[in-house]
Amino acid sequence: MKIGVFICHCGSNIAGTVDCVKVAKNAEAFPDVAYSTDNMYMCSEPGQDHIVEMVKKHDLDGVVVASCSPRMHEPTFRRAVERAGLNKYMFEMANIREHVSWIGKDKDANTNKASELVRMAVEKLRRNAPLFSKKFETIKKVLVVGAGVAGIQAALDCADAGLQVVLVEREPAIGGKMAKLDKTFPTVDCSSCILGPKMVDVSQHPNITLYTLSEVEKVSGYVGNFSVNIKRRAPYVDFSKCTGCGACMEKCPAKKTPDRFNEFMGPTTAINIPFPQAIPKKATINPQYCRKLTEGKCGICAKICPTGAINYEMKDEVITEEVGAIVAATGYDLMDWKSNYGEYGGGRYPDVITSLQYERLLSAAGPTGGHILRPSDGREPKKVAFICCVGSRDRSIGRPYCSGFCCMYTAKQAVLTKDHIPDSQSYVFYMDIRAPGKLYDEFTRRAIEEYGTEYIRGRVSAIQPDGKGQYIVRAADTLLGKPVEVAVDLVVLAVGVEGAKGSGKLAETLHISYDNFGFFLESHIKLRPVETNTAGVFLAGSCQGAKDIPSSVAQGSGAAAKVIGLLSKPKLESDPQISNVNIKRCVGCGKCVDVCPFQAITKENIRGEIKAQVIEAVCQGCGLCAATCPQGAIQLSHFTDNQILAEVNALCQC
Amino acid sequence: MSVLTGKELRIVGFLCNWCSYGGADTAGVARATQPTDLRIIRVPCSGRVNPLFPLKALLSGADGVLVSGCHPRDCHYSAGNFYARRRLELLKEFLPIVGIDPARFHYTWVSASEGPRWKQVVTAFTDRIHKLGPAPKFQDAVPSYDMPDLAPVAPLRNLSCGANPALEDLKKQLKEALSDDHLFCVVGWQKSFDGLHATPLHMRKPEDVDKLIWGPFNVHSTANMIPQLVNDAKAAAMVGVKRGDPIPPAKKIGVVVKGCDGKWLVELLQEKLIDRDAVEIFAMGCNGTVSYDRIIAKIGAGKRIDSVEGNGDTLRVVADGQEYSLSMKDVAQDKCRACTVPNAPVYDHFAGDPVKVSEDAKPEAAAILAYLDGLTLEQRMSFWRGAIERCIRCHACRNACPMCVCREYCVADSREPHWVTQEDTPVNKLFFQLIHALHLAGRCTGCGECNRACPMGVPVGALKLHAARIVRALFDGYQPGTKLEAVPPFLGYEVEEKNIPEHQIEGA
Amino acid sequence: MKLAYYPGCSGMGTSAEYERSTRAVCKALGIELQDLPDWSCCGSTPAHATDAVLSAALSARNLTIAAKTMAQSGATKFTTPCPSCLLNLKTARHHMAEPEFRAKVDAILDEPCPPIGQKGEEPLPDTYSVLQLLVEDYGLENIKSKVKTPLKGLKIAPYYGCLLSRPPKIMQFDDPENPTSMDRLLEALGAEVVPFPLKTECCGASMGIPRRDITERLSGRLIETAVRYGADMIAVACPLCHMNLDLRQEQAARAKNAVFDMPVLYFTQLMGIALGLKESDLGLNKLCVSPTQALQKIGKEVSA
Amino acid sequence: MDSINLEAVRDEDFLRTVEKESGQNLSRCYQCGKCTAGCPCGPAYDMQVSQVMRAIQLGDKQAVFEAASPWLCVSCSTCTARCPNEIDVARVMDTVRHMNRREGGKHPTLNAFWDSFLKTVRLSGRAYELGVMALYMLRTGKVLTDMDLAPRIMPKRKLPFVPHVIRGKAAVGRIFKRFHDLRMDG
Repeated sequence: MKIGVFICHCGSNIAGTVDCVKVAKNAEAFPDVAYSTDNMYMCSEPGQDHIVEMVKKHDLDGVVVASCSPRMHEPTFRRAVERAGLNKYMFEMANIREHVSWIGKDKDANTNKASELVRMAVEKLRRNAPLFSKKFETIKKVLVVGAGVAGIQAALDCADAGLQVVLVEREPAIGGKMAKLDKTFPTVDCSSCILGPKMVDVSQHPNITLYTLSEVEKVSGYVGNFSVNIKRRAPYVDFSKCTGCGACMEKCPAKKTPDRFNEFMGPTTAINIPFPQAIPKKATINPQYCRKLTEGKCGICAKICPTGAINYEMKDEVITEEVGAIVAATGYDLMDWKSNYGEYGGGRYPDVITSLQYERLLSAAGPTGGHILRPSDGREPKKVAFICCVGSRDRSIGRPYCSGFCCMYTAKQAVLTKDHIPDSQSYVFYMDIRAPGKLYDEFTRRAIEEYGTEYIRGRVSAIQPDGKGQYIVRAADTLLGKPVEVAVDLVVLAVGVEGAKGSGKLAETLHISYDNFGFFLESHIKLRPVETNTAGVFLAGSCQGAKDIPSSVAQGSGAAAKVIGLLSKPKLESDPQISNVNIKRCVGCGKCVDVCPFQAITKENIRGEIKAQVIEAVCQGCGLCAATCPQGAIQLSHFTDNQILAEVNALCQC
Repeated sequence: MSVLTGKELRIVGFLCNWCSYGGADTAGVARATQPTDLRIIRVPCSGRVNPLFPLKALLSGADGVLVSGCHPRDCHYSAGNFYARRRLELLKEFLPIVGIDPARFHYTWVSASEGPRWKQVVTAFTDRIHKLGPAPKFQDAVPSYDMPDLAPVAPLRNLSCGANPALEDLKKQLKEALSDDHLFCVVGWQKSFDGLHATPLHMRKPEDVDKLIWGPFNVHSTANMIPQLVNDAKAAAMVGVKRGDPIPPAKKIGVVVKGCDGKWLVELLQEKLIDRDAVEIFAMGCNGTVSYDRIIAKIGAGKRIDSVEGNGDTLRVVADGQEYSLSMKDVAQDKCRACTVPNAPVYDHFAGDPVKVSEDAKPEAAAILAYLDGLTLEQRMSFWRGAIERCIRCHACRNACPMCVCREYCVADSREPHWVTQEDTPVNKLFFQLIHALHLAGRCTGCGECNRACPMGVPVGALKLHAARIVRALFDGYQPGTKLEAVPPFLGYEVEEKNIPEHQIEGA
Repeated sequence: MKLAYYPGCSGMGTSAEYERSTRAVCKALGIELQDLPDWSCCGSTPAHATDAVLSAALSARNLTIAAKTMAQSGATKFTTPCPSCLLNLKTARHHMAEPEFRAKVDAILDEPCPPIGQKGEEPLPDTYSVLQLLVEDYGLENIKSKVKTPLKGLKIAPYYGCLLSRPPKIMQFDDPENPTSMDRLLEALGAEVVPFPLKTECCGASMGIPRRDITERLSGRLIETAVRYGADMIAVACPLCHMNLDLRQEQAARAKNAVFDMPVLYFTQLMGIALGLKESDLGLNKLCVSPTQALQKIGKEVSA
Repeated sequence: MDSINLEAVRDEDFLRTVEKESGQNLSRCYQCGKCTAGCPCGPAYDMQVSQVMRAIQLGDKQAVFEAASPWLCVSCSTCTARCPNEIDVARVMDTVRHMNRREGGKHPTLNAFWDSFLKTVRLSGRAYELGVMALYMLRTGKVLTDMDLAPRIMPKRKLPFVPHVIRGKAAVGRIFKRFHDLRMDG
């Protein structure tokens, strides 16, 4: 074997504390090294060209570059090696910048360490083998999980690009949180006026199949070829017959059914259409409250329905869909403020409500018909306090992060309060006003300057009913340096957000990571914000972190672009750094099958004997199987036992 | 190439590509100054780190080894670090038995964003290794040839060597089973060249059953022949079958088992190396077996055994015409003294009454472990340095082991992978024994055949006993071979491990 | 049930009725109180205001006696009725888990304090309030079954004060913002508990003497709110709270420009009434604001 | 008002000592004011709790030691219970007071009250309420303190006229003596 070694100076980044010339000189003595040199910038065009030239000139079989982290430039140099006519896996990198020159002060020690890392790379390269990708077909169909504004955007963009889309929504109607909002900042335009048309587009798009009341239950397969089981809960209404006339709602006797859509601000009926613009505009029955389904008696809706759409015998069903990519857009939920904020009443005070509940009070389609009325006595409040950061930036309850959009909607709600009740006064208790978006700060200034909202910089310590129907809100005006208090009629809490309920379970189903707050983890927080670490699974909207509407829509389009890009290729290439089985050594014990996190290994009967077999497109290359097999029968290409042992032996030989 | 003498020590790191390698990069980007000793090997996942890699490094001259992966729950491959945690914890606790300071091995979790934390970990671990100084080298250890005179521990129950009254019942069951030709053969024991030794018995016809013996001399394990016999039975069934014909069912293999045989049988079944349908198990309660070494120690070596007779606790041996009266208390095998499973956990036929063991019987630590525990790390290294010199690499230990299922594909004999070289060095010889012990962790049923088979008297069984007690402590008393449906500890994980602490380095 | 018992200094003086009724109630419930022999003052606020080590040492002397008492008498837990003592005793034990701090404390004691030990074997005992042990260990059902005169119709504002559940990390009792143990206890006695929102608001504590204005303002607000919620009386569990709300009620009224007539009873006194104990055992006559009129609601005639 | 010179005012040693003695990480405080808002004594403070925390962050020892607030804190721990950054604020206030006292600082009336209280403990082993009052009035000259309460409490015959003296009073006295001898009290 003939190996070429190229040591990069990275300007003075490496050469400043490593004697690159000496490292190159030392490398000449390593086994199989036929050429060794140093260069100012290996990643530059001349640097790369030099590799190509030398491979040809010295007839090299493999290349070692000692420069920055392989996480930075491994792909760059692999392409260069490929240009030189070698297999791109006949290449190794020694990280002498991040791991040597930037962290060590002693030039001798650094130079020695750099040489050793080069030697390790050479020893590993001597055991490398050319690897070849396989190509495989993809299914030109995408699954979008969650039909809030981000999911809707992703679904529409994909569908418009000609892909088939399966859109799955847990609730009876699409629209997510945005459908519950009255107006939106910073323009104060009506939420349903801008979202409504998009929802209609979803229902009418020929490329979109919509499953409401549905959840993803199981996902198998791999990028380009996923198989998804979708569980659809029985609506007890035949959608093909229901016209959405609403007659059933008028007559349903179960009038105390909790109203999820209205954030429990009022009751609804057991059979209902959540809101007038609902898509699909079909009635569904809440089986927990329907008298027919719980007690066996009633059946009024079936009698009244003019099209005979009611069917109490309907059962949950499981639908299987084959898709090539998946977009998770499951959004957020409010954190559980009641168990964490006893000082705000912990849910005991009826007139201390969440901002999402307040949206429903503001909405003309809401339980109060758009009149702001106190839940306790139905009176119109004249003084309203808004409290920011309830469940955000509070590490004492394990919520260290900023929920991002509360400052803005709080300003919006203060403005709307004044619009609804001109003689009202709003107080906003905030810690910092976070308004970095386009036209955002101008908007908060308007709330203060034009609408007379009183902003007080301080976290509220306690809300205490005064026994006379009002609530004393106690805070400090930290700008004044004094405790302050104000008696108000209604308190609105800007409750922090977390990943939607059940997001952890979905993450495990999708094999993606999630954090302690139920947010899904992106591949790279800055550079790969819509990708996940599982190929073919993308993220849109607040499921990845708190986001306002513009960002959610942008990320929805971003995820769609990634999906379209992925599925536009005629075929996909697999990564050849995967496990493979030496059939002769395998005794068929199946330990690798048991531990594989991706179900990528199966047991096959090969000529009467049970042997492990790797499904190439499913294997992600973690190497857990290789560490498990006692006889070393399964090896991870590019990280074989012998390759790692060679590195160990290069460092420790006695 | 070597470490800078006097300045650096040899520290090897295994870092997962996604989190910790990224964390080390992040520290670099932030120009977080660190000691220069560490050399990082990049692996895709901490789950890729076979504990044998760090072990190999430590045996080959590393002064410290550091493994770092993604934080639990954050694994790029969702669960690799959970498996790694169990395996690396085993290694950490295993090291001191051969005299390696477990402080020289550390595993931790660092994410790609935790540059400052990476700096702390490297700095603190390097400090620790510098405080410990250069690691003692196994090949340079002063060999100690002291083999302690280990007093056997008291048995948990009464052991006896008298005739088992249920033997006739067992024979009757065997004859019945053999009469209808559904068994390929039944494996048991028969008398060998003298009364003391037994040899395997293959019963094919009812009359073969008369040769079956049962008692204190059924010492050797018959495990190794079972998978082969299962294959033979399959092959026999295929005789005369033409291509395209339906495959006829194979006959079953009968196995006569004591409690301890029952355990390796459960392990083989659990590891799916034999099908439950392929074997028919004949069990009987066991009252203990003898140790040849102990008997020979009593009567003297080189004598011809004339006759042996057991009665209750007393074993009457006539050798070279002289009579010796021995007690089972003195001559029983160590494993029988600590045995809590005298009856096979899984069987098809059971003869006689099961032997009872009190439920709260807790075996004492084996004498050899108690002895090793009393030594310093340095003394332990000397002990093994001396003991391993005797090893002639005959691999009888491996060949006798019921759980060495790799057979001809043992990594000791392979170039691909090339774990063990053919060099005749103490390190190489020890490394093979350590591989054997770690491969058996969570699987070893404690049959003691490795020790018995060793012609050179190397106490290799101690390594497996040590691994087994770590497994018991980490996994709520897990005992291999007692439950067919159990998940072996190293093939599973818990998100929150009850008994595995988060290891800290002082100062990090 | 047998408990090692630390009465606290105020039980010998201003809160004699708390002390007396606690003993009477425990006796009636069959709870044996084993007094610490020769106990001394925990140092109260003045000690921990002065120095953490001094404060811990004064408590440690008593914890050491408690450890011995428990070992000798077989008492299972160590208790005190006074939240101020409770805080000092608990805090001392909590801080002494730090070796450096502990060394300083041991240095000024006659003999070093016993080690804190692992859970389950605790030479140095933790301290619990009488309220906590009645609710959590003795059990409300148990208490309910012994009620002879239910407090039916009596509207009570339960006032816990700040110290029973704060700081939460040290006290480890009930919800620091909305404790409910006394509520549930009073309900078990048959009383109607009003949704008093200021359960844990400070009454002014020991500021009564040096900064009377603070106490007047805080206590005044508490009584005023109890009145608004229609309470017939306030139930308390702390001598200091009691002093501020009962003895200083007139001062508070003057500061608020109001007239108050709000009886303030220790919860143990209310328990005693419900359990049908003798009036003289409950010290009702020691109260400054007479509960006579309020107690008529349950048909109880008292001469206090 | 003079502006504060941030460098001149910063006493790093003071900041570290407060952090060490209280065991709290003060850099966590982001000045939300929740402690101030819940503090029962806030209206009587010359410097609010959150301002004390800020002054400590700046290392402004003089400002902290000159403030009356730490002396007035009643240790109700409401601040601690509600701090979003898990700072034991009440313990910080305690610590500041202890440090100030060790360096000879005192509050005009409070110290007199505490010292009076502790003196009765030192002498008899237990607190003696009438004694405390008497000593306090003597020390401060505020002879009329709470005299309006006397007609209310005296008829209740709760306050004994002689202190309870315990057998172990000498042991308690020794605690005070060692405390004093080891100069822990400054």
